[in-house]
Amino acid sequence: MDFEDTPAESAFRTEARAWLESATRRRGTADREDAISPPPLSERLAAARAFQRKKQEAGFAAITLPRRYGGRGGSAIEQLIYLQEEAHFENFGVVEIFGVGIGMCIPTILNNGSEEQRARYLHAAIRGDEIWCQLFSEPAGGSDVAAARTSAKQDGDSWIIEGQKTWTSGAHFSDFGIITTRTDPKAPKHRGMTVFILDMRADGVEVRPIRQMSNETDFNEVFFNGVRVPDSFRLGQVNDGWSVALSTLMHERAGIGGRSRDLGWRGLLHLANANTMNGAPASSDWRIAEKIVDSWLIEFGAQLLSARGQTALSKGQAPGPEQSILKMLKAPLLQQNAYLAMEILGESGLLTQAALGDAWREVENAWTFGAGIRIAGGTDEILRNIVAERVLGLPPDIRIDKTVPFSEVPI
Amino acid sequence: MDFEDTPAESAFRTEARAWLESATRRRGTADREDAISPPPLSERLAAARAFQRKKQEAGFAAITLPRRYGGRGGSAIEQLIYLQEEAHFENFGVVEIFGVGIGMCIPTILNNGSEEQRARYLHAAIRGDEIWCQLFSEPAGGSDVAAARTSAKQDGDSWIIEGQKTWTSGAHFSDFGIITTRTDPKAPKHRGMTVFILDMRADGVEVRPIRQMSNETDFNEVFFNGVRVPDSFRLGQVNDGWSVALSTLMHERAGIGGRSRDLGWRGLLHLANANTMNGAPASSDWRIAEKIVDSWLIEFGAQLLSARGQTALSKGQAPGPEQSILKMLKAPLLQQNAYLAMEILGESGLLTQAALGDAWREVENAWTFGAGIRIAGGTDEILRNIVAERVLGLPPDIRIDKTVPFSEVPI
Amino acid sequence: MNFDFSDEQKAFGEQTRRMLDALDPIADARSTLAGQIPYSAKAWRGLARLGFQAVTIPSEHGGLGLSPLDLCTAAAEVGRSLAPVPSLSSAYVCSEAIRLFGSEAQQARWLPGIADGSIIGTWAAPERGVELMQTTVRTQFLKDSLWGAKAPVLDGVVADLAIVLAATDRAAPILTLCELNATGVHRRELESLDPSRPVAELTFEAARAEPLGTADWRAWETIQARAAVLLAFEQVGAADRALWMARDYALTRKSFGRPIGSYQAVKHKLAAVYAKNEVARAHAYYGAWAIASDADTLQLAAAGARLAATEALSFAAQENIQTHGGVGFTWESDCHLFYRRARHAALILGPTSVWKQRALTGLTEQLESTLS
Amino acid sequence: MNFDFSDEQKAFGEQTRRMLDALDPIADARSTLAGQIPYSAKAWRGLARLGFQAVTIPSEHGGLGLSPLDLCTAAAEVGRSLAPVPSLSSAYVCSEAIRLFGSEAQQARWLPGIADGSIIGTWAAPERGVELMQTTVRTQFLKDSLWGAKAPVLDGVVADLAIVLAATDRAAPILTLCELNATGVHRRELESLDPSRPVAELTFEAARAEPLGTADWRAWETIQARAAVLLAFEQVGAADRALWMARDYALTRKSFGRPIGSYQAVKHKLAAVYAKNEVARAHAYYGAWAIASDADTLQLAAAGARLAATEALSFAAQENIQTHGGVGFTWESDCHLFYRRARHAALILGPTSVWKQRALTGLTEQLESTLS
Repeated sequence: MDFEDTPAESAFRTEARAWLESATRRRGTADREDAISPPPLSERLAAARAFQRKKQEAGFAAITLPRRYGGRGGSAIEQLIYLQEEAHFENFGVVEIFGVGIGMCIPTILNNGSEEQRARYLHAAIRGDEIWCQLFSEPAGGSDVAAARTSAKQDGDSWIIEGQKTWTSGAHFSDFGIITTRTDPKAPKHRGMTVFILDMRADGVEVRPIRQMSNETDFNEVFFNGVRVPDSFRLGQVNDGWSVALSTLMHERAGIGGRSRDLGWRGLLHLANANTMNGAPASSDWRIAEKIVDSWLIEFGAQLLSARGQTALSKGQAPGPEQSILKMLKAPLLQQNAYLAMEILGESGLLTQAALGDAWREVENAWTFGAGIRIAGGTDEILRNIVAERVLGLPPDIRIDKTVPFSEVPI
Repeated sequence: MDFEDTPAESAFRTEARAWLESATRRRGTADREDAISPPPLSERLAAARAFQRKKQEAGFAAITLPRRYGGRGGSAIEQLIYLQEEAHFENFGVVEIFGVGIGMCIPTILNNGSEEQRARYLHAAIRGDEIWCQLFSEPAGGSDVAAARTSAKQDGDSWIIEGQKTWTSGAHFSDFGIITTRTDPKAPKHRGMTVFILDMRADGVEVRPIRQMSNETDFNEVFFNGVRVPDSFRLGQVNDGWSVALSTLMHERAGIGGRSRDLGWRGLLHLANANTMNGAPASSDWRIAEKIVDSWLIEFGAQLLSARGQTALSKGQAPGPEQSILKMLKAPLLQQNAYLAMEILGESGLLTQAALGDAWREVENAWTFGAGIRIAGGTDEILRNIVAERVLGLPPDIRIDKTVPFSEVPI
Repeated sequence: MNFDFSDEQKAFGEQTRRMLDALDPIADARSTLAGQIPYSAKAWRGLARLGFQAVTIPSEHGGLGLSPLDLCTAAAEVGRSLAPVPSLSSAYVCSEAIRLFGSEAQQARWLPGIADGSIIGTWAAPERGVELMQTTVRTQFLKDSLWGAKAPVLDGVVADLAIVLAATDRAAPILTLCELNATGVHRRELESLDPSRPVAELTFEAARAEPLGTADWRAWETIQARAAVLLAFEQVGAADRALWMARDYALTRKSFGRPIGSYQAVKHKLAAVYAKNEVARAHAYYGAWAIASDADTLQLAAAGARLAATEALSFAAQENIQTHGGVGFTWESDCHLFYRRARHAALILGPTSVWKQRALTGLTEQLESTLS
Repeated sequence: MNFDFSDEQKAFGEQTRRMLDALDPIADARSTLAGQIPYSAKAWRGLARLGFQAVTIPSEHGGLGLSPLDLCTAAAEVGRSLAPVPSLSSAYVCSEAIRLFGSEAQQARWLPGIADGSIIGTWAAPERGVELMQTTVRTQFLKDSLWGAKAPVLDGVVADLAIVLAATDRAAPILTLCELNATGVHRRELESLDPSRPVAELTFEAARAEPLGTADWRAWETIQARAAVLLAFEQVGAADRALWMARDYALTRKSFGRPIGSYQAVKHKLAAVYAKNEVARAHAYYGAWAIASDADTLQLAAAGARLAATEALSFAAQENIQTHGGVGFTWESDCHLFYRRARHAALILGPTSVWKQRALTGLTEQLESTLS
């Protein structure tokens, strides 16, 4: 048992780090992940595309994907090691901008697309020439991806798409999207869906930002009014879209969860050291300290669980079922940490970063993002169901919507 | 808003207290509810019967029941006031021995029985001449009272009962019981049950004690092997037993819950004052103190909720829906309190009353009884369902067992 | 036993609810978020017409001469409506402070204006960067003048006067009364997590002030405890609304072909919210009783009310978002207004830890009195 | 990255499981409840045959010369089986104390017998009625003799020797080694919440003893931390078993015509148990790594392992009863055996509060080292 790299892993890590040192610069402690006044979107996109192209040329842009499509043909553990190293460097937002495309859309095309589709899209996406988004969620659908109501009707050699998607990250700067549609409303819900590649510049596609409770706009609604899509853009068979969508979703949950700079026990203990409770440092008052210890138990426990997953990858195995609880553990923690940070500050805890300074942004983010992360990518409740069913083998919920025609399922 | 009696209530309280002073003696602080070496059952029963008869003669034995059956024809608030007063006095275990009969069985006969049945049983039960038990729970039934499998088959003018009941308090000293039986297995479960009065001395009735995790035996299993019951013992119509059973159950939940001498914040704070943590009184250490405050918030909150229910009774109204959460609040608290008490004692907390003295019995009881009370009379889970459905009006769980013949419901 | 409000008290709550419902105060709360208005003048006037601000003020000063007990049901409605009004600052704290501890002259000068809603009062106790304790007050009251800075001060931008906690040359701090439009008072708005309850920093540079009667730190604790009970009613009102919002949404929103409210995960979550709300309501009632009967246990009762109500609203608001799913995370949904109010209310009268200390002290006294 | 046990280590766990499964140790646990046996000699012998007691003992003293890391997978199986054996007292505490701190002579005298299971050791640190602290030890070690009383002492009735924490005429207490069959040692069984882990009071009246090397209070804390990790594996093993008991029951038991495991209330409860178990397992692994690599963070890692494992077993055991319903409350059900073990394990190496202090100290050090 050790936390060290194998010799091969160590060599790869050295290579990745050396490349990063040459291609970009280390993040300083002064750098903040979320700058208060970021440069305009066009500048950020240009910088990200430039860095992504360099990554691709160096073979780090899509480590597990085949070489012939622009990847490296490497292993999952190499992918993880590269990401660990990149986290220490300025990466020009490539994860936010290309993460969905390379992490979810491209594997979907690789697994379900024709050879022509692979040749057309994979390399361009991995190089950063084209940006992708995922168009699955719908307003009435929530956690139920198979409830897609956006319709696609065949019209000669193409399909006409009508409907609406929501919670789409990056729709406003994406070139293409992968979309789930209803092609047979008379079939049961899982058997009447089809997936298409969608040109986001096509006529009839309208992107509107969603304003979040934090007053930020990280997501979009996307409306489709008579959008024409050639049949050659179809991914997989007609009405077999559920299996295509499933292959995309398999890649999703890994991508959602706490970010490395989220408010954690260190931030809380630091804050507790700097403030008093009953006249002594709050970190020596068990009303505060015990909650920090309890928070550490889960945060560090989750980190150790990730290490177990990483160990499996390192051995070329699939991560165990314990990985499925990571988000379930981390999501509610963030919200509780935010409450505790505010409590440590006392009355002043109800002020915002405008009054308390940039460092408080971490707390405010935890407060709003913490509420959202309990919902995004599978709610707390859905995740518990998944653990109960897939890990413990308990029966699925009683479903009344699986066998009837989709058009008869109550909305 | 006040916590005082109305003049009429005050007069009743004075009357009750005066009678109690004359009929029995005040409990001393040295008296323990659960003596380590109680006298033999026969002596306890005799003492309880004697006191119950005196109560009946004084009009306090069944305050809300009609006078003509031995009750007082009084109000629910008078019943509550009497019980509050009696709690300060030696009552010879009448609640444990007669509580089920007078609280549940007798109202069921009053509401569903024939005039002959009422005349035969009510007065005798209220006077303490005959003791009753309730025979509803079955091994395979759990919280589902309508799942009774014990069968009753008509045979001329009588019925033959076969099957088993469980978790029956007092079956070993009861004269009669009220039993739910299956009389039509081909009907859906709620429509094939019949309720009978059962003579516990009849041939074929066998009572076996259930040993609990605490090694005590407060409950019984009761087996029925060809027990013959005259049709005149039937309560209500054939196959209409569900509505009869419901009227019994309505009286049950009020009776289960924390007892006044359960381990609460006072016991915990007392213990924390008497033991140290990190060299200072544990009550000044927030690792302990905060949990005591949190425990008080729920315990006292539940007490205040009861006061709201009492207020409704005092106004002649039905208690509000908030009363349904009392058990849900108090049951898990007891278990947590026990853990905390052990934690306060440190390593010695793993010893029993044999080593730590009689006072520790309260903690051990909370530890075992606390686990049981979360199950008895509606599990935590069932109670949350009840609150969600009856108070919040949320939909019932999907049921697959309500419409099919009972014989086809999976066991 | 009559652990309930009287029919008159309940009717006052009903009246308040009807008045507020008609005004759509949520729209005003959104206007405060957009920085368009500092508070809802129309809701405040509506409350004044019902006598809300006048309830506890003696009739000789233009009030109704009733008890804080008579204000509780209306406070719950203010909380339920999320109306952005200076109820806590003016009616629960400042008005009560002057009534209980102010001199005759101070009462005569200020209470009539507070009673009719034309004067808004507040309090200024905490200071930035230091825990609020008897020994840490840095603002000075010297020769009739205040020097120092206070923040956060609730409704400090719009208030006409403030009860200011200040150190003197004597040992313990006292309460002073300061007109905020006087020279030497500078106000600066500070951004609050809940802009419908805006806060400010007040800087005093030789600002004229006078002692509030002989009110000292102990008086301040009494004022705080009494206000905590009324705020607890607001919190319980808001928590109820959040619960029923979630419940209504759970009945209509479908997932996997069924209303989400038919899943036990949602049912049991909302049952837990309900249980917390009822516990909080019971404690708030008891706090109201303790105020009305001048009970020795006021601090304990107030701590119970504040702790239970803070927990209830905090949980109800967060699980209301959770029940709403993605929709609950949007700006357009009202969910975040409750989420904001929950944290604001949790902190504005001092953090939970302070009230746990008061509860522990009260419980220790109660245990000792039983044993002795 | 290789945060996992080796194939050999896993195989040792599997072997241990097969051996224990064949012996039906639950039946022996029930015999201890009935007071028929003090521990399961047959399980203890079975473990000895596999080398369990010998793992960490150097080969020159009849052991296998391996690390505590090599004992973890087997410890989890001992916990899972609920085998009533002196694993904690003899193998995790006494054996390790002598190996790490005992003199050559002491090691040679005792380790071979401990290694083959013929000698059972334990420790005697806490005393009745006083919190265990460096400054509160009342038992005296004077002129080669012990005076005083210790309780609870795990397996104190059957142990052959004990590591006894005792005060001396110097400032700080030391660890001594005392043969328990010697004159001047009196044993009295005390009833334990978990009779499968029996405890005793040991009274020393001029009982001969000798210092354990130069082991002091700090050594004691090290021994405790290392044992806490191995006990954590036992706790996680037991918690796993309780979870799968509940899960199996939930699949077969029906209510309202459906398996209770199809209700979200039960599904989500068991998912929560699973999550706690996995967090505990991860912390236990890390504790094992910290022991094996002599990490500076041993105390923090051990605290994490102990706190997470205590919480996991406590929750798994109580919710196993709850899932079983009425049946789980009976003597015949095995549920209460886990419920008993949960509390015993939570306390026997010191209560949660003590380990939270160690965790806080460790976190503070870690934060300071990051900042400096």
